[in-house]
Amino acid sequence: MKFSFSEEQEEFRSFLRRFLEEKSPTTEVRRLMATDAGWEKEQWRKVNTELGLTAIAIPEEYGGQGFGLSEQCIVLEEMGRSLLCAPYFSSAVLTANAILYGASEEYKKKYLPEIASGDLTASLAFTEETGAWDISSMSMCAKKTENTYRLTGVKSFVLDGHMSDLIIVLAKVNDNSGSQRLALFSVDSTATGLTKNLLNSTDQTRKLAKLMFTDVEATCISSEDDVTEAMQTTFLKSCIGLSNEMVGGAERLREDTLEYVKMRMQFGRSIASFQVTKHKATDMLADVELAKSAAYYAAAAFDDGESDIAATASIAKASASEAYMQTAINAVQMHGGIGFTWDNDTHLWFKRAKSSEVFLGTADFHRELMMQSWDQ
Amino acid sequence: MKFSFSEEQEEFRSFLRRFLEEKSPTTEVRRLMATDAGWEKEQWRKVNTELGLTAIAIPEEYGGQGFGLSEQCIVLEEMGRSLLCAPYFSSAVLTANAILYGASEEYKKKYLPEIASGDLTASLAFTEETGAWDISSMSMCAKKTENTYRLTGVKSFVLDGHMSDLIIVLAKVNDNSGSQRLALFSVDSTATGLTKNLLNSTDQTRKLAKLMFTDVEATCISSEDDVTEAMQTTFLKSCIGLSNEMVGGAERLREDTLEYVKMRMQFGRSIASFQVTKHKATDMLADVELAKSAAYYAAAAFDDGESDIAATASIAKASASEAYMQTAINAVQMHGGIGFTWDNDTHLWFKRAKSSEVFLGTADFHRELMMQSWDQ
Amino acid sequence: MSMNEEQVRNEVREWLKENWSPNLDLVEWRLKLADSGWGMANWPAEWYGRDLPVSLVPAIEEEFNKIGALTIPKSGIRMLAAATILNHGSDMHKEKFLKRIITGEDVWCQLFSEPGSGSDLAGATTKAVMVGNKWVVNGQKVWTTSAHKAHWGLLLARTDMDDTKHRGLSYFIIDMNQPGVETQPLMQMNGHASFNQVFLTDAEVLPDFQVGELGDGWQVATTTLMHERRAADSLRSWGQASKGDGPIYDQERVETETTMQPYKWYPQRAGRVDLIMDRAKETGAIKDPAIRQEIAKLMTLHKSAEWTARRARAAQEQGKPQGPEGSLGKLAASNVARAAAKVHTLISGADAMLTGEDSPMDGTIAEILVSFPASSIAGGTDEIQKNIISERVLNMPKETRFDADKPFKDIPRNTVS
Amino acid sequence: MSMNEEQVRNEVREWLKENWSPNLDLVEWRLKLADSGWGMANWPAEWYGRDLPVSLVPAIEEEFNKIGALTIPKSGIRMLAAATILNHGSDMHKEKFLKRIITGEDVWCQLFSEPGSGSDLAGATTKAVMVGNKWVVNGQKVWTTSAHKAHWGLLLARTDMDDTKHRGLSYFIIDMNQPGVETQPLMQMNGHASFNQVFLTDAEVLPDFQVGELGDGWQVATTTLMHERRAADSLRSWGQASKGDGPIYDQERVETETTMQPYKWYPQRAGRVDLIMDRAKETGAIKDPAIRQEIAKLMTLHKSAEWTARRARAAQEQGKPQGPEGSLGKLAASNVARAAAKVHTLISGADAMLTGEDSPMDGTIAEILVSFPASSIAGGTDEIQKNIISERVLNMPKETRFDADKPFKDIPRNTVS
Repeated sequence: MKFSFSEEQEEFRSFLRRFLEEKSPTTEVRRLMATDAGWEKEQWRKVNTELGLTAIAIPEEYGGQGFGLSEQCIVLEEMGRSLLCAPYFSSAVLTANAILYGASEEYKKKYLPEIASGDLTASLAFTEETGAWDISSMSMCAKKTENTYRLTGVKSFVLDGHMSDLIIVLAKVNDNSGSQRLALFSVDSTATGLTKNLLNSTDQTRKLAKLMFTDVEATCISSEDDVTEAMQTTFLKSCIGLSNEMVGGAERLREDTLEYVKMRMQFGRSIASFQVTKHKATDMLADVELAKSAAYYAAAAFDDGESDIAATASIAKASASEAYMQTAINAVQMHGGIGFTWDNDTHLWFKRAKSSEVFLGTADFHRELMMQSWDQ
Repeated sequence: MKFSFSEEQEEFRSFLRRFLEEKSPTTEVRRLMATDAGWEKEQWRKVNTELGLTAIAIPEEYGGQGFGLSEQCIVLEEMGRSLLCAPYFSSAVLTANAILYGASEEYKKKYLPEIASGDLTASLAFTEETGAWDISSMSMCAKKTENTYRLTGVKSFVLDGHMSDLIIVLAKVNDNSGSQRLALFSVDSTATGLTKNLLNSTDQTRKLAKLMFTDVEATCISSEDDVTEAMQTTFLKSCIGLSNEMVGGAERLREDTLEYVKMRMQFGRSIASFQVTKHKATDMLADVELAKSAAYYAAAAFDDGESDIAATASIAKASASEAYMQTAINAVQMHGGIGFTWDNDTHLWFKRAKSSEVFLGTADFHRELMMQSWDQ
Repeated sequence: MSMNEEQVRNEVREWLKENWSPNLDLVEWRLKLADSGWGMANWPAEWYGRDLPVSLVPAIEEEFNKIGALTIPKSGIRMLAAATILNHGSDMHKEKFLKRIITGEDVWCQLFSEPGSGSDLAGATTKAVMVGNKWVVNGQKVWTTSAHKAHWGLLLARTDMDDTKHRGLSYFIIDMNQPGVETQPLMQMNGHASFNQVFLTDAEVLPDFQVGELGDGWQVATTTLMHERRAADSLRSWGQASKGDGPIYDQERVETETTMQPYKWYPQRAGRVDLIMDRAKETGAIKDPAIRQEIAKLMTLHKSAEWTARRARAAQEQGKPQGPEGSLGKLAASNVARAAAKVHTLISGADAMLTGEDSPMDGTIAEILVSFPASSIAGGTDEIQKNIISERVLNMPKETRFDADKPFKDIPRNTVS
Repeated sequence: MSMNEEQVRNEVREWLKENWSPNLDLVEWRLKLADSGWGMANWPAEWYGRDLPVSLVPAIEEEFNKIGALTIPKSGIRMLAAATILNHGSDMHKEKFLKRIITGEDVWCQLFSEPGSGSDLAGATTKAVMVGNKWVVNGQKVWTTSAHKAHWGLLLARTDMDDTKHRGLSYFIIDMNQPGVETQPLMQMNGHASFNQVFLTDAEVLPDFQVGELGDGWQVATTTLMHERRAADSLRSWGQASKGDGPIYDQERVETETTMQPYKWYPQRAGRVDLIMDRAKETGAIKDPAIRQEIAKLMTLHKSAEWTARRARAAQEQGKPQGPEGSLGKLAASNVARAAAKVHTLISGADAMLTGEDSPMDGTIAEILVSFPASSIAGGTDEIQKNIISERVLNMPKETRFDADKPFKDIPRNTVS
């Protein structure tokens, strides 16, 4: 397996990093995160149009650029680094993959090109009130009417669900044969009976919504087949994507903290000259680099079709969860009191680390998944 | 609850410490641990006669001194500190308590005074080949004959079982009513059908034996009542006792290591002057002091009849297990290469820490016990 | 119980019988306490006290509590001010300030920390220069609790740039109600603003508001800091106003609430171990074996820390010299807070992403998750704590000083940030 | 594949076709390798090599392996000796030593560490004094692998107590078979004795056995140490002797086994992560949810470390400058070893108390539990590693030196222990 970024990939990353540094400084992040929407159409369109970010991993036949998960993970890592406020993970990762793996050809053709161009934003309504990413705990069941379906129930922790144009809903269906299967449904964000509540999230850069469905009209977009496996693939790719986003944030925090301790003086010397600071900085380096390796490896392994991918994705997520949170804790600590203030930027990533720690499942949950995949 | 050592207790401890420093320096420990027996009758009798250590916690009515667990824990802490090679934990803790709580009056009167005087050494054969301290996993069942019982099966990890005069065995009995109960049996160490194998233990100061019973004659020493509760009390007291023994060893390692780093020079300065060494030494202090508090508290709480004693005993054991092992790892590390050599004494406590970590159950096992006692 | 204690208890009881009434006004009552010396019985008889040993104070307070009589407000910076003034202040200071500290009429704040000197308080660069017959102060202070409500500030300022770092500081009492003093709230990452920044621009201090000698500021500040550490140790017992009906109780409740306002999130900062078991049961997380282990690890740490504190207290009560166990509380508290935040996250799962009313327990859980990092920073970082313990308790060599002997102006320091 | 590589491969193949035979004696065969330059093709053509870039060596070795032809023994201290001699040695040294290094006839050892200088190798106090026309050496060395079998030792000794620590050292090649050199095995806590102590009492060295200039010893030692670190990184690939039938293969197997003897416990030192899943399944521990978590934590660490090493290798192969990921291997290995020992303990339960044949896997598990602490000490402690990474990779300030500029005799140091 090739396990190194090519020169083109490195160039793309550098370009993207500079671009996001310019378009999404923390002043801009703070401005957008304070709004209910969490992002701005115009600003996002400018970024996306120039770089084609939503298109990158969508196959060419559906209007995308046809790159792999590795390339998309470069985008996610840089977004995690800059905390760009945009409906990217929801549309281009969660929902695009759900459609790509779970929808019928008709709906892939209908939705994917629009998501690729950025004209359509979409959210995946998967988790319910427990927030568990685990199909067995799902309860929503679609009711079949003559030509269409009706949805009733609650989906929660839906990323960007308050703002997306399109909601893709995962629900059970009672087949004629009496057995149940999982299916995907599309719901218009303005549909009658759909109530969208923006949840108060600690990480203001990651907006979550609770969607309440009362007999909402929905179109089934998956084929007759059960979408469990498609959802599993969507989940794996999303975990790998999130891991890369997380290591981008962790690396940024680590670099900023190192810079701060080098500049800060106490007791007549740079605090970077204290041995304990030096060792802690080294531990932080090790935490982040090991998590980066796992995140990069998982993306490459997915693209290469490696067989142990479920365990690998969980390793990446568990590793990134712990490394990011630990880095954030160390970052606040090494900044001292100033790192605990609102005006200092450290808390923006600290909160992102906390929300990423549990989003798509905690490290404990993923460790159990690893063991299940190894001990069958 | 009184939670501080009295002046008399402190004096007893000081006296005992000086006494053991003199009688059991590591040269003596190394000499004895290399023997199969692991201890010497004459040497042990001298120590025990002068100080009455085996008598301390046995009630006066059975020839003991009638002190509490707190006082016995001072003895254990100091023994853990000096690694005294003696059949103390087996006789005066495990077996004495099993008899005290589980045997009928007749056998208490028969055995306890002899154990108190030190004339009789005894081992408790509780665990079987899994080494689990958990009655439900026990399989040995006594067969009733006319006047007596017969035992067949294997008991393993029996502390000092290869050398003790008396073996007290825990086994099931089929009652006439058809139900099973737990009972205690006494077996003479020279009984026919009993094979005693000394196991190779990494910690040479803690000798373990495997006892194989083939139709061995045994006397039932418990009353008609099931001894499960008595064994639970024995287990709790032993866990608390072991915790105190462990913190004694951990404290000694910590002190020796601190002394070593203060004396050792590298790069033209004492290695104790490196900030990382200073912080590690502080972490070691915190580990050991917190574990000491838990061990002391548990002993006092037992003597005071506190209700949450099962969880408290498990906290003490879990805390001591982790603190001792962590201290031992740090001690080797801070000694550097020299700490990894046979001639340096650090490994004696390192190995004791490792064996104590699992003896009477790992920290994980005790954490689960805690939760069971809180979540009923 | 010693004879002495019995005597004192009798005296207090008698005095209270004659003087206490729930119908008094709060200040009026406290003036009686000041005059009689029963408010701060361990203070000098000359200054509103009775020269009694501090060990008798709990007995006295117990007598007050028995009949619901109010005591004086032993919370906040005002007690640090009193201790400092009693130790180093002039008679004028004692006369002017102590009584109004006892009555609670004056609010005080502490102006030590600066943006450039957090762990290194003695590195303060705020300058006091004698202009005409007044000190004129310029600089910026930070982490100042209640600065916006304070009447008086305890100020550490540099009076000599050419002397060494520690000798170039002097200590002042500054009037906070003057044009040169501007306060600004400092918002924390948890959304609270418990502290202020204070900007001093040509603020004035009269010469006889200097405490201690010129250049003795660091030494005087040490007294304040020592009392601050003690107060922090007993922070938990502050927050309770006496229970009782009547206007004087209402007055005290208002006072307590105002004083405690900045500390509202402190229980969350400590990790709220008290909520763990209930939360685990209520969410069903207690059935998850991996979470059970994490809960048990936390409880082991928490209980061991608690028992360590009890052990230290018991030894102290026996009059033994302080053992190493007495120095570990703050470090252990940081570890407990961090571990508790982790376990609360595991228990809450996806809910750990939410805040405010969407968060479990109306935001309490969310507040824990963004407050715990302050435990290992506020009042001396874990790193500073470990330096101190290794040097003072373990007698390990001191860190080499790079700032001890030269003139302060030659020591490298932060540019204003 | 570059044209150059193809050419080289063709040449090797041709040469092997003409020269290789499994019926040769091992030394005889290696003499052919020395003469032809194919044994160490990256060495100078003048000295048994072919001046080829080191990047072509794997291709050459591949051609050897294809037909089962043996290569030269690239293990042990002898390769460090060769590298040092090639860099700093005289022509006499090259002539006398290099050929017998290639044939494997000479065993070498390294005499750097001393009881008083473990992390601080440059603090060596073993003295070499010129008496008449010979160097006379006195002192004690430690951690010397294979000293009892060695013909030659690489010796670092102090030749000037008045010069600074680093300038007062010189580098020698010492004949180990002389009366003044006494070796004694050093037993470790795991029962193995992989190392020796070497006592030097009036041991002699001829003047032309000095390597480099007088006072350049530290600089020369740096070359040896750099190659030692590389060798340690590739330790795992050493142990395998070629598979094949015939006397020459048997000869090589004996050689490999002898060389590898001191390293037999190294896999256990590293924690044997490879055994974890099988042990967990076999004991049933895998059903314990708490142990599952610990296994998964260990595997996460282990895999991340493995992928980090792969990432570093991939970058190196692409010719990129080394990133920070390349410096973390040793630290990660310490963490893995420690975590693995903990998990093996959990899996083994009471069996973790046993050793030898009573221990699971015939003592392998027991050996892990008393060997893992060496991971974070041998070859540079974790603490030294972190110092180096923080200074070289993160560009943080260097630790203040207390021993740089003064005469060595004035630097505080350990009394002989």
